[in-house]
Amino acid sequence: MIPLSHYLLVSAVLFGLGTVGVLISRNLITILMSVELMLNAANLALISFARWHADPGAHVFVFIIFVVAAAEAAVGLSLVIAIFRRKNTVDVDELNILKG
Amino acid sequence: MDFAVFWIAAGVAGAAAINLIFQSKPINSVLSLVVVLFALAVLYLQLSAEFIAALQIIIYAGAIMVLFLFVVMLLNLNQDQFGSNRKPGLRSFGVLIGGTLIIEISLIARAFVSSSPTDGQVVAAEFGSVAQVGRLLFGEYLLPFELTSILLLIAVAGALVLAGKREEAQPPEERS
Amino acid sequence: MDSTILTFLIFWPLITAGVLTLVRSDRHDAIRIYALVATLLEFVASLYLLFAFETGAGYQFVARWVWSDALGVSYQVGIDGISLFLVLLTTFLTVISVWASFAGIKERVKGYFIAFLVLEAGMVGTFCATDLFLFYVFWELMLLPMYFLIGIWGGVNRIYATIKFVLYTITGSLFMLVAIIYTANVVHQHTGVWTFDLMVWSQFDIPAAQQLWLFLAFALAFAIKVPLFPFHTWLPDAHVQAPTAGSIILAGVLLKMGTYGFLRFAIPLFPAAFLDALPYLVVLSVIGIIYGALVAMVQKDIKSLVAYSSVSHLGFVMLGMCALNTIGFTGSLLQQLNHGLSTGALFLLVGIIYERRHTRLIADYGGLFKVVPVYGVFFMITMLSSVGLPGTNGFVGEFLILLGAFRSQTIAAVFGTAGIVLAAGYMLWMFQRVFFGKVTNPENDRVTDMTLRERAVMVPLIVMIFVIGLYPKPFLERMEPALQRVLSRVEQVRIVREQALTPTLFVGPAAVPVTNEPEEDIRP
Amino acid sequence: MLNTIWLIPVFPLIGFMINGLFGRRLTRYGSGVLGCLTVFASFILSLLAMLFLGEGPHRFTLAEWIVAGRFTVSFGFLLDHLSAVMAVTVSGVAFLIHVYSTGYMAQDERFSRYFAYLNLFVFFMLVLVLADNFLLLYMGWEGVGLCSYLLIGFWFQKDSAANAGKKAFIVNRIGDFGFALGIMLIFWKFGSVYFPEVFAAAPEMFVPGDTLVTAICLLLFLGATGKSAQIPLYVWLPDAMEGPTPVSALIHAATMVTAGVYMVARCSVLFALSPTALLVVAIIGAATALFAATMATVQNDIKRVLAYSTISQLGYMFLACGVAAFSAAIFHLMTHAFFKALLFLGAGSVIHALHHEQDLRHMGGLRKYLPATFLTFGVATLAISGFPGLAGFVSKDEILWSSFASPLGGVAFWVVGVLTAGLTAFYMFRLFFLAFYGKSRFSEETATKVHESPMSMTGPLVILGILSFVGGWIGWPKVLGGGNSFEHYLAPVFAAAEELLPHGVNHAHSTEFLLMGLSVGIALLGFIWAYRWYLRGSTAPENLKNKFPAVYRLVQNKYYIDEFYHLVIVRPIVGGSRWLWKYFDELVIDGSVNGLAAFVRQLGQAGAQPQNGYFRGYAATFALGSVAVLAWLIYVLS
Repeated sequence: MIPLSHYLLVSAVLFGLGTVGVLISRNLITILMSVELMLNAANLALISFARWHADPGAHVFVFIIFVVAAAEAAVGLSLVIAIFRRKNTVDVDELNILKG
Repeated sequence: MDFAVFWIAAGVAGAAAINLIFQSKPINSVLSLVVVLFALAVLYLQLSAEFIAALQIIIYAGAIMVLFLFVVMLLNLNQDQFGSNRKPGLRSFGVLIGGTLIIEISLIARAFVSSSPTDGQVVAAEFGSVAQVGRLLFGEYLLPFELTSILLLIAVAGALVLAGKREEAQPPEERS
Repeated sequence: MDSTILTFLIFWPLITAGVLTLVRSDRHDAIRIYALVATLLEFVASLYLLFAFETGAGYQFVARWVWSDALGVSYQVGIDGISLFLVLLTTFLTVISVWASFAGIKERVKGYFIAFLVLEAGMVGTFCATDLFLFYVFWELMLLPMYFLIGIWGGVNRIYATIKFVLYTITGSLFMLVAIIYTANVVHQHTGVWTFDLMVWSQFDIPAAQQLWLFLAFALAFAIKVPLFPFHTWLPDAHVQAPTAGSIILAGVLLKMGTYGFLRFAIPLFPAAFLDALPYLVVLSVIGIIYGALVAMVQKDIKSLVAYSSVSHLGFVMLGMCALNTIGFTGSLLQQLNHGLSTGALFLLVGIIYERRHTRLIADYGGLFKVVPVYGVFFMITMLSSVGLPGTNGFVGEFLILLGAFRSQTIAAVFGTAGIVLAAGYMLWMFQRVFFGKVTNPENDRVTDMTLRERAVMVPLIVMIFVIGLYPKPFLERMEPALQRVLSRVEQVRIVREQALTPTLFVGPAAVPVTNEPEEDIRP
Repeated sequence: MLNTIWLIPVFPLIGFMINGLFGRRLTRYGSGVLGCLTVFASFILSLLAMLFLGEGPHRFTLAEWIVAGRFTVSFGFLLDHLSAVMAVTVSGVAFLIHVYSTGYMAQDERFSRYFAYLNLFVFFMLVLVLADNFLLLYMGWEGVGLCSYLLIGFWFQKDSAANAGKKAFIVNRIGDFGFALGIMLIFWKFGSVYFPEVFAAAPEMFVPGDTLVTAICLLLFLGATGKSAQIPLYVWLPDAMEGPTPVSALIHAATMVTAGVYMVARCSVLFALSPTALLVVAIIGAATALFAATMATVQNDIKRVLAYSTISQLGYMFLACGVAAFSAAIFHLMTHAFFKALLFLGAGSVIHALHHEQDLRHMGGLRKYLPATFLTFGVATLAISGFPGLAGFVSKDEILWSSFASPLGGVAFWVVGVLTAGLTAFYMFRLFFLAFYGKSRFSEETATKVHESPMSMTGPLVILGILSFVGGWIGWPKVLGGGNSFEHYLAPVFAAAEELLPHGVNHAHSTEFLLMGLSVGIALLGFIWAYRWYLRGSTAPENLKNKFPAVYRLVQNKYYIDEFYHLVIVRPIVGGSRWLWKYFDELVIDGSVNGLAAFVRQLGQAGAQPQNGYFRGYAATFALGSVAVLAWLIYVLS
């Protein structure tokens, strides 16, 4: 039996890598994918805890996260397309109209 | 055996994730992410979450990633067409932050584990099966489950509005 | 009638401003005439106050509607001898300013007059409100149109000036707001009712320990508005940049808000703290008198000279308040009117010449008396009123202030009297440089004399200057009872507090027998 | 009848209003006649009032003025022997000068404005002398100052005139500063500002020598030094000669400048209570008399000589007040009004004839060109020099005698007075000889144009000449067989003051004769001196000038007092104010306000720095935040 901590470690690594991806990537699509990576890391943690506590409720949550991830990918990618249409780029460094 | 599977899967996932974030071509990143998803599906199976593992392959790797792939193709972003990096410091800073985060989360995870009394539990064979999760979904969690459909509906509408063709000519708000 | 007249006076300008928004904005003449008629009607209506006013009775024309029972906020207006003439001054000067801006304002005419009407509503409301909350609402309401008047129709450097003006004022008024809420809370703790009613508050003795800070918060708001040295630096900027009519109202009415605030709120609500702060206020007023006069002397711009002279004059007003006797108080209140009239008239005159020459620098003028004799005479009379020549209004006010102050603040009065000498210095010097000598700049030869409209605007001001100068009695006698009430409130505190002996200078065996004013006794 | 006294000042006011408002529509003739007639009406009314006055003072209150608290003051008029004398003198001399002005100012384009100002002046002056309270007096006092300002600066296009007007007003204001404080002190002490009340209460309220009464008197006297051009505030009067000459005659010689003397005489009761104040008055008066006389000896401008002479004569009057010879002061005030007005008008006639030439060095030999002026001027010169029998002799002699004989006087005062008398004779005859005798020092061209002035100007000269001759006889001293009826006439006014003062020992008639003879002798000496130096064409003055150049320069430049004031008072005030404005106002106050604003702005800018719109920046901040939160969590958990 593999200890819980191993799974959690993998989850942490994946989450951290996702974060790094969000931070260092300049491509909007890669950033979105890094976010997916972070969601997956969270999913892994949920599944491991579910197994640990023998509670399948967490599976439902993961299921819902899938739905959210799908929605997020759909909306996020539409945004990417919209932005690309306007600016002809998906470089986040070109997008600074949030400036306060 | 278990350990070997675990380490292989974990190693593949980690390597693919690293490849994901450091690839300059989005298409490669997408493919790396698919690899990560498959590796994670193996881990899910190991954790006796069959239903989720199946969903992971079918929906995530099958549907969502195709969406990504489609957009990447659509926008033809294969070449690295970006200008010079405006925030050169952010690259190492991001790695640093990510590293710290990994260490911190691991520490917390360890704290959890060390406070847990037992090392794993025996679960029923039914655990994580389609039937069991399905019962939960249509029983105890019916309302959230139905709500997800609304969420998806909204997402579809949003995606259509955002990415759909504009009939009326919008003034192109060019900000050099 | 009596209970609605004030409400009418407050809301009439707002209603007319609302109607004005419907007029097409390019019909300039119609808009001007409309605004003039509206303010004239307001002025005529306000004259009713003068005739129906009962000398000696407390608040009159009182109206009250509860706004919110839970908060204790109500719409409550009323005037007494203190606010009567300030309301009249407001309506009077508004007519003058509106008429005076007929020629000067050529752009965004509609907005200008709307701002003016709203301003008038705010000013009248501020003087009439007897509920602290309502007062604060009007106090801030007044700020907005003034902000626009300077910021849109002002001079070159108007943005700086208007932001400075607003920030100064807001800083003060926020302190005041905190103090108002705190005081309401104190009153609530002791009486169990939430109320902002001034009548209730003035009956209530706020604990001495809290008075000082509350007083200081109120005093800061009012001192900035007065402006008392050293809070005066917004004034020259605002005046220089403001359009003519804005300057008239700013000097004529807005500065009076500060002194009015002291008389109406800060002193009667916190008499003990006022007594504590008295020496400092005296020193600041005297510095203001001398400092304002000195700095005025070396100004290069006529408007900023007049602005600094306002600092000096308002110093007198404050000194009169600090005299703490009937003579000083009445002088102080009368001087508020006087300053409104004569400084308003001065700004008007500066505006008239500015419209012709587009400069306000003293150095650009010279020898005008020959070119525009009528203008020169008007200017001279106004100037003489400003330096306090006997026979003009300025003298009555300043003399009463100094006479009052001489009794209780002898040294301050001596310095104040020296301020009168300096006043003659800066005004005459300026007058000489502008009007005397030869015409050195050929542009000045082409200046035309005052038009019929401009003369008609000035004449009422000149008439009032002499009326108050020669027969101030009807003004003074209406003011006095209200001021007595404020005074007696301070005196109560003082008598309780002051067991020890006071001045020796005036106390002799043959001191004048006590007349019917106990608060002015020469105490043993 | 006496209740109409308020009309005395009102007539000129009406004249002022009509001339001021509608002057341009009146003809010159109309303006002039209106101006003269209104003043003449006042003169007649004053004469009538004097006749009907009888024994006691009469008060009439027209209306209330200011009522505030315990302070009340009204437009009240007081007619007693003193104000009657003053009103008659003022309106009489003013009338003559108005008539004279119609000729003198005939060519001026602002003729009606001139008469408006002159009428306004007469109004304020009559208010001043007829007021029954300090505040109304103060109103007249400031009012005449205003008119003086307006009339000195009448030719405002000349910078010197505009400057002189301003200087006069401001220096007067400095005096008024003291006066105003004096009034305030009086009010708080007596509870009233009405003359009768104050003067009735004063003797009971104070013991003689009380500090407070001394303070009151000195403050009032400060006002008097301003208005009457005494040390240290005399500097404005010589400059005031920039105004039209009739103005100099009326305002700066005959009437306004004597207001200070009138005021001190009016407050005789208060001054009598304070020997210190009287001593100060006497010293200032004597010092001014001598000081100004020395400056008069070297001036070359005909009007400036007369101006310093006026200051000097005013000094005499204050000397008289200081030794409590109030009636002598008023007497001299009256005779001085006659002969000094005459001197100025004569000088005006000369200036008019020479087309605005005022320099004595460019005159000479005018005797034959201007006979009427010459004759009347001669009478006035004799009168001011104290030629026995003329008005000036009588009044000056009375002052000199009082300064010797009064218990408050002394030999020193007498010596200074006599010395001044000698100097007066000297400089007046110097002027007289330089202007009217000797060779003409003006160009041939001018000589052909020189002409005697019109009747409107010579008429007043003649009348004033007669008055300068006989005006003194109403006060003919007892010792010379007269009745000194003037002193008797004024006696009731000064009775209260007399009672408070120590009574002097009776001096022998022989002493009085001796002193009179001495003073006449010294005046004669002055005359001879001037005669030898300036008529006989001696080189002595030149020699003296060359011998003591420093002294000459010092006196010629009026002892550099103007420069001294400028350096010590005006410059520091203006410079200091500029410093205050630039450094304190703009740098310290505005600097701190703007500095605060700048600080807040910078704080905001610093805070806005990360909000640069770059998505990754926000993300990094967010990530950093989660790292921090987790770190804190770990710290808490462990």
